[in-house]
Amino acid sequence: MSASTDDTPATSGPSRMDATRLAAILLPVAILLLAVAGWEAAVQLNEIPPYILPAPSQIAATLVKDWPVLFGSLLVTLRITFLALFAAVVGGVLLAILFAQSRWIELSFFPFAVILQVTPIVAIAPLLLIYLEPGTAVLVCAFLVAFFPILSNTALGLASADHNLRDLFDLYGASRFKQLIYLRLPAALPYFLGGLRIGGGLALIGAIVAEIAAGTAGQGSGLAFRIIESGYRLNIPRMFAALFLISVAGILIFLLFTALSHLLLHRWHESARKREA
Amino acid sequence: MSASTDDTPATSGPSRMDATRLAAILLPVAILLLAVAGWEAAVQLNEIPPYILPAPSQIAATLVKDWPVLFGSLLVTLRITFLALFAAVVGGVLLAILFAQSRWIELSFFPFAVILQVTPIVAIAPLLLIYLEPGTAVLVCAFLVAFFPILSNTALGLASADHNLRDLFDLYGASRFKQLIYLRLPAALPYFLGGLRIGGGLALIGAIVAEIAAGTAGQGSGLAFRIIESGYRLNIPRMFAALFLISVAGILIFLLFTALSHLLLHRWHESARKREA
Amino acid sequence: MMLASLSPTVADREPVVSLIGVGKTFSNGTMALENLNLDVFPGEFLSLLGPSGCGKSTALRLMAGLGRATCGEVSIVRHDPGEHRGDIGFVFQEPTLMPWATVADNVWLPLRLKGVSRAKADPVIRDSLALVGLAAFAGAYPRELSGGMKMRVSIARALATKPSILLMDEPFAALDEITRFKLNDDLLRLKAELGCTVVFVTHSVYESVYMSSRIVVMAARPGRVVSTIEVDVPMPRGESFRATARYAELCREASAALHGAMAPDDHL
Amino acid sequence: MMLASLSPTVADREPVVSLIGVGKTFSNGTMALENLNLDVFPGEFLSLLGPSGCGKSTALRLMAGLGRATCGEVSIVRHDPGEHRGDIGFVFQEPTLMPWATVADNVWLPLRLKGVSRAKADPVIRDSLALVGLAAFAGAYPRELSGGMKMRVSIARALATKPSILLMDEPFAALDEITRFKLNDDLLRLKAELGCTVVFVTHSVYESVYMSSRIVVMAARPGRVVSTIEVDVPMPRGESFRATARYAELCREASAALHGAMAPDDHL
Amino acid sequence: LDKVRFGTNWVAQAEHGGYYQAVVDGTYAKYGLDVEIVPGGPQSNNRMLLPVGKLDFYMGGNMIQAFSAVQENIPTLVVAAHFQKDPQVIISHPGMDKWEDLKGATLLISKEGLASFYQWMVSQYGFSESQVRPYNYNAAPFIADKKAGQQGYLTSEPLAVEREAGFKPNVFLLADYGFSTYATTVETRRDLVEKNPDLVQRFVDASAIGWYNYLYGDNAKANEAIKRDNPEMTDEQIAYSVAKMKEYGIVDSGDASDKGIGAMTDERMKDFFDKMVKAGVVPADLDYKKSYTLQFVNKGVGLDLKPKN
Ligand SMILES: Nc1ncnc2c1ncn2[C@@H]1O[C@H](COP(=O)(O)OP(=O)(O)OP(=O)(O)O)[C@@H](O)[C@H]1O
Ligand SMILES: Nc1ncnc2c1ncn2[C@@H]1O[C@H](COP(=O)(O)OP(=O)(O)OP(=O)(O)O)[C@@H](O)[C@H]1O
Ligand SMILES: O=C([O-])O
Ligand SMILES: [Mg+2]
Ligand SMILES: [Mg+2]
Repeated sequence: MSASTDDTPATSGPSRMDATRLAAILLPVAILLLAVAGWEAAVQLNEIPPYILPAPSQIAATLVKDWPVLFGSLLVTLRITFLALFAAVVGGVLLAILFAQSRWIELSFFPFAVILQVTPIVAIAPLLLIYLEPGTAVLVCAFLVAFFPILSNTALGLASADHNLRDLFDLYGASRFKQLIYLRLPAALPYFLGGLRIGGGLALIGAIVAEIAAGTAGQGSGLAFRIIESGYRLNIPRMFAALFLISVAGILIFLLFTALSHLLLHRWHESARKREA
Repeated sequence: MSASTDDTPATSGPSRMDATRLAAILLPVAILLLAVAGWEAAVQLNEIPPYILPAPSQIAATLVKDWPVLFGSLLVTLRITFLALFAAVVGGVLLAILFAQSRWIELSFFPFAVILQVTPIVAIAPLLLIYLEPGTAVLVCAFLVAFFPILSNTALGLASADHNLRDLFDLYGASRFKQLIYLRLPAALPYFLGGLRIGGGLALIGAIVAEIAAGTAGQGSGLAFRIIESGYRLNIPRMFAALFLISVAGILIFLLFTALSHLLLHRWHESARKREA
Repeated sequence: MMLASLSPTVADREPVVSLIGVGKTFSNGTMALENLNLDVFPGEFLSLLGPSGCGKSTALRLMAGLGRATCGEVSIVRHDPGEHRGDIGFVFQEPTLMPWATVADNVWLPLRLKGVSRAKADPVIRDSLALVGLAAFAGAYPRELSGGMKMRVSIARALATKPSILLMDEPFAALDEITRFKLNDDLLRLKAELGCTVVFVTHSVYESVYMSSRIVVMAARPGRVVSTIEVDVPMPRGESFRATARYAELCREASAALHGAMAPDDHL
Repeated sequence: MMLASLSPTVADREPVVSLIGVGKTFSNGTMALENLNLDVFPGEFLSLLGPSGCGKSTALRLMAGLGRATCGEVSIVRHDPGEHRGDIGFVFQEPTLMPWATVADNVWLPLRLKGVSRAKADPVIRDSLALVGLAAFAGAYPRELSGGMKMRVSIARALATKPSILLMDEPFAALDEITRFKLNDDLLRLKAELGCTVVFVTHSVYESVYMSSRIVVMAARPGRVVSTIEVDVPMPRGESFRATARYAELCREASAALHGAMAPDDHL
Repeated sequence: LDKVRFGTNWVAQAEHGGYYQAVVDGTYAKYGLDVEIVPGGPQSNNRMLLPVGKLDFYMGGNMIQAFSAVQENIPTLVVAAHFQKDPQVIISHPGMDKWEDLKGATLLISKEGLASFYQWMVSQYGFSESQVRPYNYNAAPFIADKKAGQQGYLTSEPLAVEREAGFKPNVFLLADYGFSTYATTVETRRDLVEKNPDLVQRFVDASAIGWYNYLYGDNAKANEAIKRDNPEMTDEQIAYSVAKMKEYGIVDSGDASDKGIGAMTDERMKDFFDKMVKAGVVPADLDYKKSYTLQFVNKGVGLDLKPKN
């Protein structure tokens, strides 16, 4: 969905169009259902015990049974996810803008961004906890997981603004700020949105990893804690129910940003524009 | 460095050019040294004990002292990193190509890619360990961490090929394959390389996370085990020495791909092309 | 096969391209063409003349099989039906070069897509580039060229396959008159040599008269054919043709038709 | 200020733009200009004529302060030195529109950069678009326009600020003759109204004679001035000028100069 | 009341019962303490919060980390040991019924385990690192491999395996094979011991009383508090844990029988230290005596609360 690239077959009339659109929704759902059915069959036929790989039916049953607990945890995880993503967008975009100001700044500070990206947060979580509240530490960890793709793609996008247009702005004496607002940022939009689609999933992972690394356990804990605790107690169906919720959240976040991309780009960028039939 | 975006000041002659180039290397190094000096001073002045935050001098001493052990582990981690990155590049690009074949395929299978991205590998490592050798399981885990940005950016790039050029290829009756080789892939290159810069760091993180989740420890263990072991033994300087090696590896990988980007793009893509002064 | 020097409006011949009642409405609702009827006969040099935005490019693309007509029928006959579209050359209104490839590699493209190796294609590439005066720029990248040079690379690319149908969308618009006149003559010579059919979009009345065997004048919104002018002067015409009374008369006629095609408010 | 109707080659006046011994070598080694000397005087309409690739665009960009000369001196005098470059209008050889903005927003840009709100700019945008015949396309995106329409948006944008210096790089190349003639006259009228200075790159000998008070002919590799032709016919000239003997004579003169500027092998 | 923060090294469970008991039944309050229990998690990040003063007491896992603290000049020490035996176990499939059988098995061991008790298993019994496969606190790979053994916590994994896989695994308590560390220790900062020994004494005494009451009295309220802090906790699990702690004498056995819960002796410390030196986990010249003090224990506090049978 990042890329509705294909030559859509020529359609003759609105009914055909609607059918295409309906299929666009039904087909992925059908394939997902097929995959789930295959999984169910594999588990049943091979008699795989639930503590190794639970059947989808069992996961569904667990999901219903444990809904209150799991849903509460899902909300906690989603809250961290969106806060972290918000911070990652603000931080990543601001840093990218800073880097775009001068090659010197970029050369000097990109290494620090790389260090932040590659430092395992399990290792630095204890240090963070010494100086920060646990809630803040979790957020910082999740941010660290999510910010780099946004920074990197936005920086690439800012650098990809058409040189002729940059000349035009220079000519009209546009300030750096106006050049940024009216030229660089719009030009960076497709790249930024690509980074956002990557960062959205990473923020979710980040929320999980951060909760494991720095979260306080017990009440008010998110899905990460449910997964670890369920794994520890060999309550694997419940663990998969939690994983299912994470997957659904991930897909929804991805669809959200894909829709946003389409909305913002479909009138002008190749990646989102339909080829004229 | 992803983006040598700035209007380089006009230079008059080769000596000025060389000075600029030298500064481009010296400045980041100077700033890094400054940061390290600041860290050292902060630790010394505030008398922060080494078990909370060791001074750079102490980390350096540990690095020298524990070099044989740490270097061996670094090699193990780097091996996983590059294998995972290789798999991520192959897998991500092939999937992106597959998705670019048809919107139906993309719609139907992108959700699975998202699921693979957001599923915490700590959770699925036990399942992998049941069916796979530990070495393979580690590789699969590291791959899962690294592949998505490459897939996502490459898919975006494949979709961003100029529609007029696509028309040209259609006109000449280019097969899908030739269209891919001669048009889509070159057009996707800047995006792919952006994904590679993100994926390089993630492969390194992935190698760490995967070792934690699925790696055999003891002999032949990588930096992840060193970090956990040092943490458990409260040997924080050694932990930081290991983190230092990871950071250096991360920066080198990033620089490698930045140089590769420059090499492949500087003659034609805005993001790497110098603006004519 | 010097049949190009004969008057090519042989109505009993099968058309190479035929548009019957063609309409084209873009997805944003713009109706670019309506009920467009146009046959292109083998060997003719057909010019499309019309105000900016009247649908010339859209019509030319449809003739090449690019995009689909919203209604009506587009049919294209190929000399060798097995060889998919390989016999069409197209010059887009914009240079449409691959920015990552050198000038020579851009010209190589249509041959490469036919499986011709670089070594085998080399003489053809060289000839094509020499024809448009860019032999010295084979190794340059498109970004390093002037506007007119880019357009000439695009022309060299279209000629590289020696196509049997050549569709050109204002190929010489970015060129100075001398270069343009030279290329006009080169194109006519090549057409005669290859015996190919040319559909040529131009906004120059003079160029259309000098080059064509037939001029089709279009009007805008919706794009349609408003008149057809037969240029009944045999080829080769040569520079002296520009000094003849017939030339001046045809130019006046075409100019009047173009004037007639302008609606006062919607184009200018 | 109707000073544009006077002959503007007043050598004792201070030039608005002055290039002295200018050379430009691109980073890939191409020497585009060498020892170029050119003064642009206030109120004149100066045309640059020359073969494709001779450095017209490069010279025009230098006059606008875009890019730096490798050697020599470029000086630009502004009416109001406080207002940084705001009084220059530039039409690039390519439309150079922001693909993410509508036609109206593209035309708004130079005003927006001066801090003019959309509401206040609206009448100006409307007038500019009406002038180029695109009033109906204010809400369209650049991708939805024909080649000529894009170029016209670019012209409308350059005119929106009513600049005192107007630099135009083959602005009408993509337009049919009728539209072009109309825009020629519109531009001359506007120039007279605004009293502005125009530097105009064209590849049409006829256009250069019709429009200019002075024609500078350039030759290529390295780009340099080879001759200057004063068009000593007062403004306004009107359509009838094209029928005069002086017009034909000047065209022949310019054409000859252009011929002389062509080296046989390196451009065509 | 003195405000005191006590950090545990895992999420709330029955193994922390004594402390919860002392909170809910007012024992700490009676000793002039307002205790807040800060549960740990999988990463046991609470460890470092003690020396920096964010915690006043920390629940240590075993003595290895206490030795490491001396080695790294971390100013903390052990002031009481509430588990006489470390509940660390190796479990195995039926069929591998003897300790010796484990040497031929695949052993699933965590990274932390590998850095600590497994080194002792290597040096003491000749296990090898090559037989180890990673354990991430999920026993599925163990269950799937009939030839495997796995590390565990006496009170957790055996129950999980029995409930989910339907067989009773063999349980080898490392303490019974000579892994002689104390466990569930109370650590505090050296300066607190020096400047406010009274506070430390009150915490150690009240905690011991808490443990007696949790094991032998009415622990319903403490269990409620545990479940409040850890909603995943089940009554079944708590009951199982308490039963196993009693059955194996985890809390109340050995020296604790007469010196009171929390008891420590120099002999046990030396014995374990020597084993760790042999295992290569700590250097022989380490001044391990700095890692603990007997100043606050072995006073028989709470012995009277123990049922007399
Ligand atoms: N992709 C598109 N989407 C929407 N409308 C389009 C698109 N392409 C062209 N049009 C519209 O179709 C009409 C015809 O465009 P076309 O490009 O065929 O004109 P043209 O005759 O080639 O003009 P020019 O001489 O300026 O190149 C114009 O009104 C234009 O706005
Ligand atoms: N960015 C660039 N890098 C390298 N060479 C360039 C660049 N831009 C232009 N040139 C070279 O400079 C010379 C002059 O180019 P310029 O664009 O000024 O020509 P022009 O006179 O405007 O031609 P045209 O009429 O075709 O637009 C050409 O040989 C061209 O190849
Ligand atoms: O950082 C991780 O993607 O787990
Ligand atoms: Mg057109
Ligand atoms: Mg030019």
